[in-house]
Amino acid sequence: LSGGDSEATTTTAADDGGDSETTGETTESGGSDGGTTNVAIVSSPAGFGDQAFNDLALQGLQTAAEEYDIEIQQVEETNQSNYQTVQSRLAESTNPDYDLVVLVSYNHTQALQTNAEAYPDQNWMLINDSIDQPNVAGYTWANHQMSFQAGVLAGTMTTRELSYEGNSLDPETSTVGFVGGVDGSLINAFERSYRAGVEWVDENLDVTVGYIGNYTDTQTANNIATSQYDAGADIVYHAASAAGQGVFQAAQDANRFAIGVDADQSVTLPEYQDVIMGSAVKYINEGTYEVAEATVQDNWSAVQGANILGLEEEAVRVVLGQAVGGELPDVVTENLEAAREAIINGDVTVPCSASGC
Amino acid sequence: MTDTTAPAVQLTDITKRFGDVVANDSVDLTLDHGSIHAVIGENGAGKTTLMNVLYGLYDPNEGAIAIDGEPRSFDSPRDAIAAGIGMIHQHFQLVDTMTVLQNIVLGHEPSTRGLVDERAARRRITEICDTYGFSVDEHLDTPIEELGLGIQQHVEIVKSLYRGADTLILDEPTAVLTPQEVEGLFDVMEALTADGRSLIFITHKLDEAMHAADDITVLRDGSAVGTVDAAETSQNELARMMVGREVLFDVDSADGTPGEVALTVDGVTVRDERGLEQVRDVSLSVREGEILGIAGVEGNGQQELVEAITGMRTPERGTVSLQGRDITELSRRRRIEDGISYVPGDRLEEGLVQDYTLVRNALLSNQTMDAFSDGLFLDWQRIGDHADEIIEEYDVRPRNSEATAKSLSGGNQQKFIVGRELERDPSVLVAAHPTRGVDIGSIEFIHQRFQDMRAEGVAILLVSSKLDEVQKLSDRTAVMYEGSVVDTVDPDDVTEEELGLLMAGRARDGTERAPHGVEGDA
Amino acid sequence: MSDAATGVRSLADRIADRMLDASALERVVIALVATALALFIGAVIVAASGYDAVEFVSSLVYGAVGNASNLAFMLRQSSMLILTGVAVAVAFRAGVFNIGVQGQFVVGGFAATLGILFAAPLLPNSSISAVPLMALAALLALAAGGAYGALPGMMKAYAGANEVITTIMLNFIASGVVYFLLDAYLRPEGAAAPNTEQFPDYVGLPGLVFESPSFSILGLGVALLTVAVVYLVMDRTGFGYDLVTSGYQEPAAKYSGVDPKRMIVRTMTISGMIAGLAGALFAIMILGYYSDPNTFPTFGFDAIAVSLLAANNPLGVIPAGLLFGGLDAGGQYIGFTLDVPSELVDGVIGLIVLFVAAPELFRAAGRYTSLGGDRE
Amino acid sequence: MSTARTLVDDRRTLVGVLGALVAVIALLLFVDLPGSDLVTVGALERALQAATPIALAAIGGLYAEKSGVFNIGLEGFMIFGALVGAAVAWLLAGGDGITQVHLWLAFIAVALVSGVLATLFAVLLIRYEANQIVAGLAVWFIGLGFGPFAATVLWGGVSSPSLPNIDAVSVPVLAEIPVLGRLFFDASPLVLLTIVVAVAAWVVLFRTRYGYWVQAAGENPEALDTAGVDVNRVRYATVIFSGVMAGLGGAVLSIGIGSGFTGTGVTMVDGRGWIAIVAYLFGNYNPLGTYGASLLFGAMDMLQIQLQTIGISLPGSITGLFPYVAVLVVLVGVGYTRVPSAVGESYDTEE
Ligand SMILES: Nc1ncnc2c1ncn2[C@@H]1O[C@H](COP(=O)(O)OP(=O)(O)OP(=O)(O)O)[C@@H](O)[C@H]1O
Ligand SMILES: Nc1ncnc2c1ncn2[C@@H]1O[C@H](COP(=O)(O)OP(=O)(O)OP(=O)(O)O)[C@@H](O)[C@H]1O
Ligand SMILES: [Mg+2]
Ligand SMILES: [Mg+2]
Repeated sequence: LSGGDSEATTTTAADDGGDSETTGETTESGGSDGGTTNVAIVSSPAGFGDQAFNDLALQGLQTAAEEYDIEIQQVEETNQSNYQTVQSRLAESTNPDYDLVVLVSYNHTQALQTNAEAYPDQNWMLINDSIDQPNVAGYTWANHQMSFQAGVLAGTMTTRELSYEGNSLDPETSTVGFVGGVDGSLINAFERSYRAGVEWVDENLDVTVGYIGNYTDTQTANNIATSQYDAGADIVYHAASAAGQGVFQAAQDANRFAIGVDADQSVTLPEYQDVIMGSAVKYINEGTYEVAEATVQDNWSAVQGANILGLEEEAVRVVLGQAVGGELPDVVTENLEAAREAIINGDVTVPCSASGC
Repeated sequence: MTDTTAPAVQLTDITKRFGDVVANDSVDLTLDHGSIHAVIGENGAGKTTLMNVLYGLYDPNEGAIAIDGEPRSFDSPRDAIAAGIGMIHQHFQLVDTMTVLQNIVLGHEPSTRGLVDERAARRRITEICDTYGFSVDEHLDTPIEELGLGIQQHVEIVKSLYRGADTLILDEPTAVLTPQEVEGLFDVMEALTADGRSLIFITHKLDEAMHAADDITVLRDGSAVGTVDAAETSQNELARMMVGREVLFDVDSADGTPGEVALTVDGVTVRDERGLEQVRDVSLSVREGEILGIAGVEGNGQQELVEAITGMRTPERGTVSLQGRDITELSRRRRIEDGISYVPGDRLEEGLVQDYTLVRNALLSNQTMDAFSDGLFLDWQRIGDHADEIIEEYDVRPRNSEATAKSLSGGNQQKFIVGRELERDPSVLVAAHPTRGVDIGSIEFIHQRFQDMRAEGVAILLVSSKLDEVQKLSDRTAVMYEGSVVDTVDPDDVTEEELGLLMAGRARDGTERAPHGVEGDA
Repeated sequence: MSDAATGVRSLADRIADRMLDASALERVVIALVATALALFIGAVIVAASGYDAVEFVSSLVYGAVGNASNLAFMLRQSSMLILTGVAVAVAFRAGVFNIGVQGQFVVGGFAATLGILFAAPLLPNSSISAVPLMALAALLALAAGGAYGALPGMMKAYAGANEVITTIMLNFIASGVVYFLLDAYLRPEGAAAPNTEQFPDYVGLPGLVFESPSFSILGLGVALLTVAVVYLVMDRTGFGYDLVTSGYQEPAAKYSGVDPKRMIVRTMTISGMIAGLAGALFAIMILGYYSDPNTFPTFGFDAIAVSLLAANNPLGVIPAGLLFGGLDAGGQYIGFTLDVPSELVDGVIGLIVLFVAAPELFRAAGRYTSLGGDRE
Repeated sequence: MSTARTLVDDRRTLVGVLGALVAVIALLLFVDLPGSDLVTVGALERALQAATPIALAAIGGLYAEKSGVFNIGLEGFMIFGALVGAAVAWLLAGGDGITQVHLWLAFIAVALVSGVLATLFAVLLIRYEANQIVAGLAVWFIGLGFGPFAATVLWGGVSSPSLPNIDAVSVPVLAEIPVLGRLFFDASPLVLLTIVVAVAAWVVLFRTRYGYWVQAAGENPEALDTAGVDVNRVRYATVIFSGVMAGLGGAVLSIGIGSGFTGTGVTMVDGRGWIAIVAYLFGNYNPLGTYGASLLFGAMDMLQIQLQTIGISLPGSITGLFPYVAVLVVLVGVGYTRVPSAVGESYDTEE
């Protein structure tokens, strides 16, 4: 179902009167007039503290809380089968009465399908998927597009020279690496798009790929990345959430470079600044901020519906590393910009979709 | 240094209780230097307990120990060993997987720079062996489990001597030996006393005590009945002291009138779990109304043979037939249903579930009897009634079917098992050591029941290491040695001595007689 | 029918008997004290970590039974824990340590899912198909769970492979393979999550009494019925006697005609079947689709605690399951009302298991304080 | 007799397997075959590293079981070790600027803390005769619960921030030796230390009086008792040792070769404690064999990674299962491993 939805235009307002009315009711009963706005956020099975997805979503709410009178309740629930209950328990809660419940990741989708209907007065934000209900704001970030960009960065640099604090690239080799978490459709989309990005730069470049099997085993992540560096890769991009640290560590040991994911990891993990060439970021925090703000301002219709956020919306991009970024040649920025335009124009089709492969 | 006038060991007023059981009740015992003191008594009389007290394994509730005149108290065997006491247990205290050398030095390893000094150990062991004529030093690097029981016993003795024992306690050392090995042991004991060491020798066998010992102390129900001079006593006196009344050494054994052949064993060979051939090509048959006794020193394949017959173990070769029908492939359960009852030798592990009540134990091996189920469910009411019947009929105490098996004494456990197996109306009864650990009164009762069964036409296979029992009950006696039946004799035609020779693998006239395939890798 | 009636009757009698039985009473006391002690330690840790311990405990209780929806969630968890707990108890009772209930549960649920997804299109798309579909699912779950339990049983019986290790390995393997199959073959076109399609609407248990979309009192009924059947089989049949005897004293079981190897395989099969049934209930009642098993609750592991707390007695599994269901529900509630990390509750459950494993500890404490009177 | 023969055969098989492994690796390393991309010096280095935590825990578990106590809680102790290592290093350094000294101090702290926890565990098992399997599982549950809990209290999330780890040590001349130099003398000191521990464990077990006692305690505790050695004291020592070793194994994961504690899911220990048990079974309770088995599991992990790297792609969710399947194959094939006969039984003198 999300396949069809993903084609929908962004920020679609409610398309008929009936829905708007529901929205109106929500506003009245929201209890936000003048008072505190209560927001709950439920984690994905990865849990908070993943330095990525969950933390970013939370961070957006926290930023909003600095500006508005918002009370945040963090709910860490790592069992997917409990989402049904968690959601309904939060929707039923009267003390506090939540004005918004933010659900991180598509693992919540199936449970929300029931609950969105069962609790029409409750507003929900669903991250990385969407549901066609008036009280749901679905936000999906284009993982595939940002990974393509990461591929462009890696593909551009692997045949060039770079050296920073003892770490260097080998212009002779034409191999880059990718380390994924679980070998499934979600991360496959990162991998294939990244590969497409690399090949967009030069068809003859090679990509070696390895999957950890989970998002937690930093040791295995490290081993895979080291193996790839040994095999000639000089840049490795990871899509492995918390385990990704192992990749940076491997880069430091091998004196090579790596590309971070989700957040600007040269900022979130400053100890690895010297190897993080750039990060493929998605501004999930901006998304949660936006929805929290809309809730405070009783402007639900601005966020309701399926929101696909990609390069065009400037919601995903590749940022260059805080430390290493300055050393990169201009051709990097040029290529990234060219690829971005090509994707937006439709000259280039990125394999896979925002939600997977 | 040592006061040679004082006795080597002086036990005074030793009392040891286990809960309500008084295992030793105010026992006195004096062991003189350079002498052998036998301690005899029935099963459960408290012999082992007394020795465990002396060896520091048990803390006595009351009483005193003096070694060479000096009062001592032992908190652990380590203390006892330090005082020069060594003990060879009824069940050998050897580590099967470790070598002879490692076993001998265990706990007293000579070490240099943290490592065990094997060379020093070897030297000392060889010295000891040379002094007393042991051949243990030929096997120093062999794991215990590869050695026979006779040698294992020698290892035990060498181990004690290695630890510097002046006083050796031998707990039923002859139980597992052939008569000839027993002689060898007595020689060793003599050499030890000649060297000034003192020995305590525990046995059930009156003649052994009289033959080997200088003094004999008799224990009954935990109390010392008295100490006598071995040279001046008689078997009858000892027996009376042991049992507390006159003992009839000869009970009439009316012969039955055998009918059709009920059980046939033909060319059966059985291996144990270690892959060793324990039974070699054994053939025998038992008729209805006949008791076939199987005599032999324990560990000569009787257990494996019984297990092959009762379906506990699959023979490697050969057939077992019941009333002419081949049952070699039948499961244990089918054999039970077909009328083979089995009184197992190991009542603690096999015959009863220790944590079950007697009611629940009454169902053991009767699970598929129609009488105890109403088609779908078990009928605990009827099972309970059956348990009560057994308890009543076989005089099991306490008279409480809700008592757990483990709360019963060994003899009462045995009576319950015998009752359960006999009440099934079997056509064949296989019984292994049915009166082991049972008091004399109950033994007579069980023997009577066996004879009744025979009269009713049941075919009975009786395995026992008690020669008198086999002699008394059986119509024919097969003797097993090293896995083979060396001979089948009429008990009325042989003496116990002749049986003893057969059990040692010799012909009745004493000549060497190797049954098929005795040599080999056993 | 009358058999069943007498069965229930004598069941009640037996429960009464058990209550009076000193050793059963002791078990209950030990279970209660172990739980209380573990909770106490949990509360101390909460306090020591700078949180409010009183609030921790009161939220735990409120989250379990504070209102109808909390209660529904607790009973939902309890139903699962009772079923999986009985699965564990059957095996433990027979002396086989089936740590693989989680894997059997995952495989069972997966088989049920396959049954529903593949058979649904063949049947009329209406609620008359519900019963046959769910029956088929249950059968498949029993078969798959049983087979997945039999596997380590055979490895133990015929190759001597320690079942504790093999079943743990098989848990990992079950999750990995089911995830792979889901992601590769059962994920609907275009969907990102490794979830199957939603089951047809009519597949599910009717929401009687509680209006929870993921709990039906019928689910609890299934669990209780399973307990009753297992109890009757164990206590009133020759097979049950064989099974329990094997657990108490294997040589005696063998003596009485039990084939120990076959008994191991049978026990593991039955245990796996019950675990598989739990998987079907999970898929049908709770999820309504199937998903990445790595994100499932660890019912199969918590069940070990449940069974132990119940001294592996199937009847005891009911109160123990309710207790753990309550801890689960309360723990989740704590997760969204307090800042106390909910992992703490997992640790507390571990402590309960630890204490229950060492009854001697409480006997010693009882002697020391001369509270427990003197038992043997 | 034939038992002894099978034992000898075992050893021969083991030596054969390991020998063959070494030969194949050597061939691939030094001869330019297609497989040489697969087996690289780097991969071997990583295999040695991967073997390290497993081997440490396995050698500890081996001692406990050899003395008659099945410590099935190795996985749990590893989780605690991983957590404590990261926590102590982090706390010592005040959260930032963790130095090598902090890391080594953290290792010592792990040994101490694991020792205390293992002592409590040993008291439950030995003095209070707890069911060893159940209590061991409980340790795992407790680790899974309190590990991430403590992390949350310390760091606000179930995982620690990224931490540095023990530096590789380069032994001057030896490091120059081709292949071996890089594997052993220009590597994490923990790799070398573990090998030393394995050898020492072998010597102690088979060549010292203490080792004799351990063997006897597991095989026939009564014999040891009657030899005047306190069986339970021996067992306390081995259980505590096993806890310490497993804890250190965990610490190797978090601060030895890894980069901090990860507490999501089954935590970063991720089943290595279970593999450790299999490793000593496979190694037939011989510390050297156990090290070899650990190395085999390490190598298996690496093989799977190397296969991915050179582009032989199998679904990752399936190849990740290789070690588990291998464990099953090993257990079924080597199921006859002779378990010490008194394992699981508590020992009381007065009985
Ligand atoms: N550890 C114990 N706990 C309780 N009772 C015991 C214990 N050891 C022995 N007993 C009991 O003490 C009594 C004496 O037992 P002991 O072993 O000393 O007999 P024994 O004379 O050596 O018999 P046997 O000839 O069968 O070896 C018996 O009633 C026995 O059941
Ligand atoms: N190891 C033991 N632990 C606890 N109690 C024991 C032990 N051995 C024996 N007993 C108890 O000691 C009592 C006597 O046991 P024992 O087997 O020695 O009896 P007995 O005097 O030989 O009687 P019987 O002549 O009927 O065999 C029994 O009540 C039994 O429960
Ligand atoms: Mg005795
Ligand atoms: Mg007796």
